[in-house]
Amino acid sequence: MTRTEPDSLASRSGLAPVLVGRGLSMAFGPVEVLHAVDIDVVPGEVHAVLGENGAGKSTLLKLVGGYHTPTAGEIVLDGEPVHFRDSTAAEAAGIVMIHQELSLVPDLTVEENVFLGHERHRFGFVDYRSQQRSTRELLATLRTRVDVTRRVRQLSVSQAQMVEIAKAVSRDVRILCMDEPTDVLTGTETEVLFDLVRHLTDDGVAVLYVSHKLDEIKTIADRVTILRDGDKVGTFQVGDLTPTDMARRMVGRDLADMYPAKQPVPEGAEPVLELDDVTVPGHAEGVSFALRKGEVLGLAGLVGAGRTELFEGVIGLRPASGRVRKDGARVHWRHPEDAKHAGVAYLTEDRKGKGLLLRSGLRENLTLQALERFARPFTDIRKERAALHRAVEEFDVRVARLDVPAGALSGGNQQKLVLAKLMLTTPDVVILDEPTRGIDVGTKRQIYFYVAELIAKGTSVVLISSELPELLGLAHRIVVMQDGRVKGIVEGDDMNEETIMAYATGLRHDPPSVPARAEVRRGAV
Amino acid sequence: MARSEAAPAPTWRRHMRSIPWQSLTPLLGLVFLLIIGSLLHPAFLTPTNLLNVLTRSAFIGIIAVGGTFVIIAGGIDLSVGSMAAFLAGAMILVMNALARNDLEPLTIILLGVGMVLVAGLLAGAANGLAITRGRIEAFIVTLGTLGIFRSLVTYLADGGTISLDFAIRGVYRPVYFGSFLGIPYPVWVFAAVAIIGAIVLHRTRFGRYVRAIGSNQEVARYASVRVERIRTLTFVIQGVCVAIAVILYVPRLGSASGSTGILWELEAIAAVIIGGTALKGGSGHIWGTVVGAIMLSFIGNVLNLTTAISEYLNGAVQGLIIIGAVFLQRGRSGR
Amino acid sequence: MARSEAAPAPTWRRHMRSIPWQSLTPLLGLVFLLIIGSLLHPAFLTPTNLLNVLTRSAFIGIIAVGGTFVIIAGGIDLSVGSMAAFLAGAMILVMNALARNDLEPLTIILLGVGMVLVAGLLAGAANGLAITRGRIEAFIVTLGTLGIFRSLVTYLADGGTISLDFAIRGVYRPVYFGSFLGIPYPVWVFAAVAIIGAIVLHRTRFGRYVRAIGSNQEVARYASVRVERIRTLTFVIQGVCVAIAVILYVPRLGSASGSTGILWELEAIAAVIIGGTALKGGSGHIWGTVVGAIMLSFIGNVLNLTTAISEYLNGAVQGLIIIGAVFLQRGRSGR
Amino acid sequence: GVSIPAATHGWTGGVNWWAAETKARLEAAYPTLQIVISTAGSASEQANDLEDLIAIHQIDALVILPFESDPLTEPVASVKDRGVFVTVVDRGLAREGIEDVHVAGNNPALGRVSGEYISERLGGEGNIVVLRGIPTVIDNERVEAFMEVIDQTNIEVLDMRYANWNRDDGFEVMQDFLTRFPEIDAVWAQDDDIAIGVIEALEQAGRTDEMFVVGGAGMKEMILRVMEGDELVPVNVLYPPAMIATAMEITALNFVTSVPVLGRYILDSPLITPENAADYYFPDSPF
Ligand SMILES: Nc1ncnc2c1ncn2[C@@H]1O[C@H](COP(=O)(O)OP(=O)(O)OP(=O)(O)O)[C@@H](O)[C@H]1O
Ligand SMILES: Nc1ncnc2c1ncn2[C@@H]1O[C@H](COP(=O)(O)OP(=O)(O)OP(=O)(O)O)[C@@H](O)[C@H]1O
Ligand SMILES: [Mg+2]
Ligand SMILES: [Mg+2]
Repeated sequence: MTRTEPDSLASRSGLAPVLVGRGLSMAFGPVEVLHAVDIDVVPGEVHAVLGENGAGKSTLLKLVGGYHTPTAGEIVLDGEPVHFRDSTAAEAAGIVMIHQELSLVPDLTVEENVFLGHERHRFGFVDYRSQQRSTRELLATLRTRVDVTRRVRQLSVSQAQMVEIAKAVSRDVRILCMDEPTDVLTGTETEVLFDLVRHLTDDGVAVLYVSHKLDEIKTIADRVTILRDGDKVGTFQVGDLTPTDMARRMVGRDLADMYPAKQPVPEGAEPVLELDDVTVPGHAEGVSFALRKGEVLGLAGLVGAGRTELFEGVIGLRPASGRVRKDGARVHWRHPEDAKHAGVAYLTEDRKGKGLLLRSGLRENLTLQALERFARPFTDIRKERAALHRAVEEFDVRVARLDVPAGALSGGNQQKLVLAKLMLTTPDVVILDEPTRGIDVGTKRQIYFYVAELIAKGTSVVLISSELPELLGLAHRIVVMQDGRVKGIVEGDDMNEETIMAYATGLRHDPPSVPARAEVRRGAV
Repeated sequence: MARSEAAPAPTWRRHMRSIPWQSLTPLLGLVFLLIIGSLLHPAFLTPTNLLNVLTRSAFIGIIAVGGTFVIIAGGIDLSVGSMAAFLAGAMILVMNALARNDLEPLTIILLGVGMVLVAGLLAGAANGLAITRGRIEAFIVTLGTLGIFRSLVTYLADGGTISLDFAIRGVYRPVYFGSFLGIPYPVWVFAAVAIIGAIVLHRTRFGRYVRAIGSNQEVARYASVRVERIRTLTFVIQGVCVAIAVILYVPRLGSASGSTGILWELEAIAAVIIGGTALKGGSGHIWGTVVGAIMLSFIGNVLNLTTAISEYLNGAVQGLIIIGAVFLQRGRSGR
Repeated sequence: MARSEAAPAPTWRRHMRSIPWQSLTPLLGLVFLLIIGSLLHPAFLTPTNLLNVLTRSAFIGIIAVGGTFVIIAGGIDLSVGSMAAFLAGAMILVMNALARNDLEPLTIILLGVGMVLVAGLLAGAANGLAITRGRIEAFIVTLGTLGIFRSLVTYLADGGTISLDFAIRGVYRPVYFGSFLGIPYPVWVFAAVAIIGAIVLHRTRFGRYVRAIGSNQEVARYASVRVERIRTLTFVIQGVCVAIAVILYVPRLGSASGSTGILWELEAIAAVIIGGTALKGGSGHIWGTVVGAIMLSFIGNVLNLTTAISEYLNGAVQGLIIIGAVFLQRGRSGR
Repeated sequence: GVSIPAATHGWTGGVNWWAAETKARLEAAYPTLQIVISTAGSASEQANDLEDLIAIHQIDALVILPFESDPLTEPVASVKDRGVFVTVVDRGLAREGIEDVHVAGNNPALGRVSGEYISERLGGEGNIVVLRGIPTVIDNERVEAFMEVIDQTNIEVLDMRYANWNRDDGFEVMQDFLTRFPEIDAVWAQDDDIAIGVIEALEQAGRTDEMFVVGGAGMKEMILRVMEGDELVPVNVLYPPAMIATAMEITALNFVTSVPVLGRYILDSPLITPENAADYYFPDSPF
């Protein structure tokens, strides 16, 4: 901790910090989650905050942004101690926050959200035309194409995240706090965001930046403060650390290889899940491929490629047509329950909107999907508690007390809980949609090894991910989709970033590669 | 299936989608009613009848415009019917008292109108403040004030009826029965209230905040929206709308009693929900509410067209028509 | 501030927190009423009076237990009052018809009870299916069926009253007026329904699903919960609860008419909301609903015990007491 | 055109039944006659109905039992202005001279007759309770006339409460009266629906022999009890829903015969005793 002062003086620009947090502590009820942390930001720099899930990063940012009042310590802005009554007061002082959890109003349009609380007036009316124009321009600079009159409810998570970013930068911002902004973004969008951040810092904006993606921190940040279990480990110049150093300081020990050694799929493994000419109206067209037993099948694609909707269609969450076979037998799942009974489980990419009951307890959330195992006919709360303890252990859910609502978990720990909930149904085919979203490196590694264990036990996995390294590290084969269609299936030596990107952007295109079923398709209407 | 059609479909579909069906579907129910009505009786489509029905729908319609704000912001107001009775009673008593002081009828009416607007505003504010300051659910507070207002009017009327002085009545009567350009005044007022309401809801900061609060109160609060104040204001708007409805109601029947406005709250809320506003709040529009209110009036009117149905079964037919009409427009209500 | 106190406080606070205040606060309002009542009249606290009130609360209470399921799942049922009237009318007609066939009164009653349970189940299922299959808001569907059931009973009664055959009435009467261990049967039934309801809501899979659907339908669906089926079932439960209430109601007056059960829906919903269930769904408990129903009955009783208030103002005092009692327990209700 | 309140309680149910029955009979007897019945749940709905009867059915005559006198005065006047023959039933309008025929029930008489019977039977001494209807002019007229009689005696009215012309409310209010007052000598239930509830409450408390109940309106179950000499229900006071039938017949006569029918027909509210009860018993009517 004594290292903090010299570090901040040694900041790149040598300017005085615009904001200093001294000895910031935060407690929720009896549990203190942040212990006397010091932090400062200098205009024009990107100061990253790094730490495991539940280390207190979001909490620290929320203290700065006026969403929580620290239980001890003070915030000094421009040399003056300040007490923000609420986020509005902080925003008035130029501190703007992009939340880890989306903070848009679902029933308002994109434009209405961007300007909420800061409407422009003409003759007492909202000048919506001018606001729409500005929103369009803002989104254009973010290279995001969404209709500004659409309701946020109808946007995909990544689109909503871009709107959230647009909203933040539309404000008069001096200090921008970003909590895992790239969590739901893909590579291209992340690039766009980084360009924007560079513009802002050039204009003297200070940025506090939370992310689990160490390479991103390496790219964009100047300094990094590392937290562990609510304590500050230290503040460092990013240039002085490699990603491995960061990970080690964060986790407190060396991380061995991120990915388990790939075991080949047994020769002649039976296909367990076959998609044949599956169409999800509006999202996916004529998709065919097969998942073999004991295989990790990766699914790559850019935003809007339709991977999510494809599998939502397959398991009965949306209308879909075409043929699906499970273990060789034709199935038609009209409802996720049918798929569950067939041993197929799908992990949603939208944990807040579709994954967790944020106001309900951890136990209720954990057992919701496999409740028949805990209720025959009466819910066996003791058994549920035992399951919760086991899940917390197995998935390393970090939380001080087990009787809090799910919404009180840190983002990454929420994700672990959703995963634990899914696995309680003991599926033999798991479809994981962005499973490591918001998960720290240490835990990511655990999840990768967990997947390897599943495979070893004969479970098959579909891995939908926007992180290519993850796909390359885990998958046996990768299906690349673009615009709702399969553009190619890569395996072996073809499994590299260039090839996949070529397919994903539509530069390359293979004919459908499931000829075995071709005559069947012709036979059917 | 039907693969052959798949290719051209997207463009066609996209084209269809660009038409704002959403805002048209509420009309389907109304069209359905108009068709039924004209089949049942030739006199149904006469201007007199149509104007009669439109004029009637003005009371509930105006109240429902206010209710749209309340419901979109996530509240509910059960007290509107008895508030209307109370305001009508108070207005008549004030006007009668003034009449005894030898004032001009017109002055008296203007004073009465002013008084009732202020009283409506205060009554709405009382509801709103009890809900936001007292942190009690809107359902409970307005259930309570339902009883309170109804009792007060009964008390004022001494259990009977409060009647407007006949001298004033003559001057005031045209406000309901008169017309301008062939359209009765209440219809004009209804249209004006609806247009103002729509502008406020869709084109002002306040309207956006109302929708934001109903959709996600926490996010709204973070966006520096004064949630409590806005919610209170929705009830104030509701109160003023009730007052406007009363101003039109009093010249029609010239009296108020403990049974005035009974179950108007149900009709007003029904108009709002039929119009496509979600009972949970967040989204909705005035336009739908207007259609909903008119639809409800037409249902009553259509039932008077035929003698085929036992009058005991009126309510059943009414119920079936409501469900059927909303079913037709379910595209937008979904959930 | 007050740092010196900080040290011992946590333990004390933790201790206090471990008491389930949440579930006790609804009782505060009831206690408040009991105090008022005993101050107003010495006879208030007599067993007879308390049992009278409890017995009365059974109808609304049983219906409200069903309503708790519906509301927690995010629905609303406005039709319960008229459904009760319809079921009562149908039950009486069936029993009268059977009586003409020279059956034993007991057999007839059992047949009537069976019939009404099935009819309640079907009526609830009709509501539920129209809502989930037809994708129409619960408010609209049950507003429609409110009219339909009410009309049907008026029709069955030919505008008048359907009265139970005197022979049967004698045998059936004790179901309402009789008692076991000094406690009237309706109270036993109410208790049984509440306990079963609480077990189903809090201790079964179904109950868990009901709450999950109410708090976030999408999350429930993604967790492979059969959202439509569960929602329909909440309405079926509501229907069966109404049927049980009817089984107790019929022996009381032995008749049913178009005015039976008027506004029971409002009372039942009020009992649920007073009991701390959110109108938007997601959370709530039967225990609160029971207290809410009993409270409503006591409010009526307390008002009948005093001559201090003009009878015109009954409704106002009732409204004030509802708001006041809920204010006392606002800790748990929040917004 | 016939405009009446909807069948929301026993008495209006009776009105509905008589109206429907008379319609069938008159239409059969006079093929030239066409009768439209519309029922309303509130005063403003009834005003709507009048507009519809004029605009759509273009009626020549209106028989109306006004929901409330005051609010319907103007609407009926505007019907009259269109040259429609108007018969008002039961409650009069707030302004004189609108109607051609008035078939009036006599609300004050109902109260007065009830009061007279009770004071006579109690010998001018004792405690009574009153269960009123719903707060309206009708209720006020009945209660005022009743109290005029009672005030001249030593009878004490322990309390009055609204029971909303509803059986369940009658039952509950009476239960609470029985809790409060150990000594009650008579109950005036202002309507027979209320009286039914009162009787059940009395039977439950086992206090049927302490007091008697006077209802009103002449519901068939109550008349039967009177006929059978029930101690609890010694008498009833008539307020016949059949007055709508009378009015419809009179109005019809105006059109099918050349006899001009004008003026005021007051139906009295006679006391129904075991002796004359049989004359007022209509087992087919729902009321
Ligand atoms: N509202 C709350 N109530 C109780 N505990 C909370 C609340 N919010 C956060 N916590 C707890 O505080 C701790 C820190 O949470 P925080 O969200 O700051 O973690 P984080 O570092 O952002 O983690 P992640 O990387 O998973 O987002 C966690 O243990 C969390 O459970
Ligand atoms: N350019 C766009 N225009 C309109 N809608 C789009 C656009 N891009 C994406 N969408 C919407 O976003 C949805 C897909 O977004 P999402 O981020 O879920 O992509 P995905 O490929 O389905 O899954 P993943 O996020 O896992 O890549 C589609 O349903 C589509 O409606
Ligand atoms: Mg976080
Ligand atoms: Mg996706």
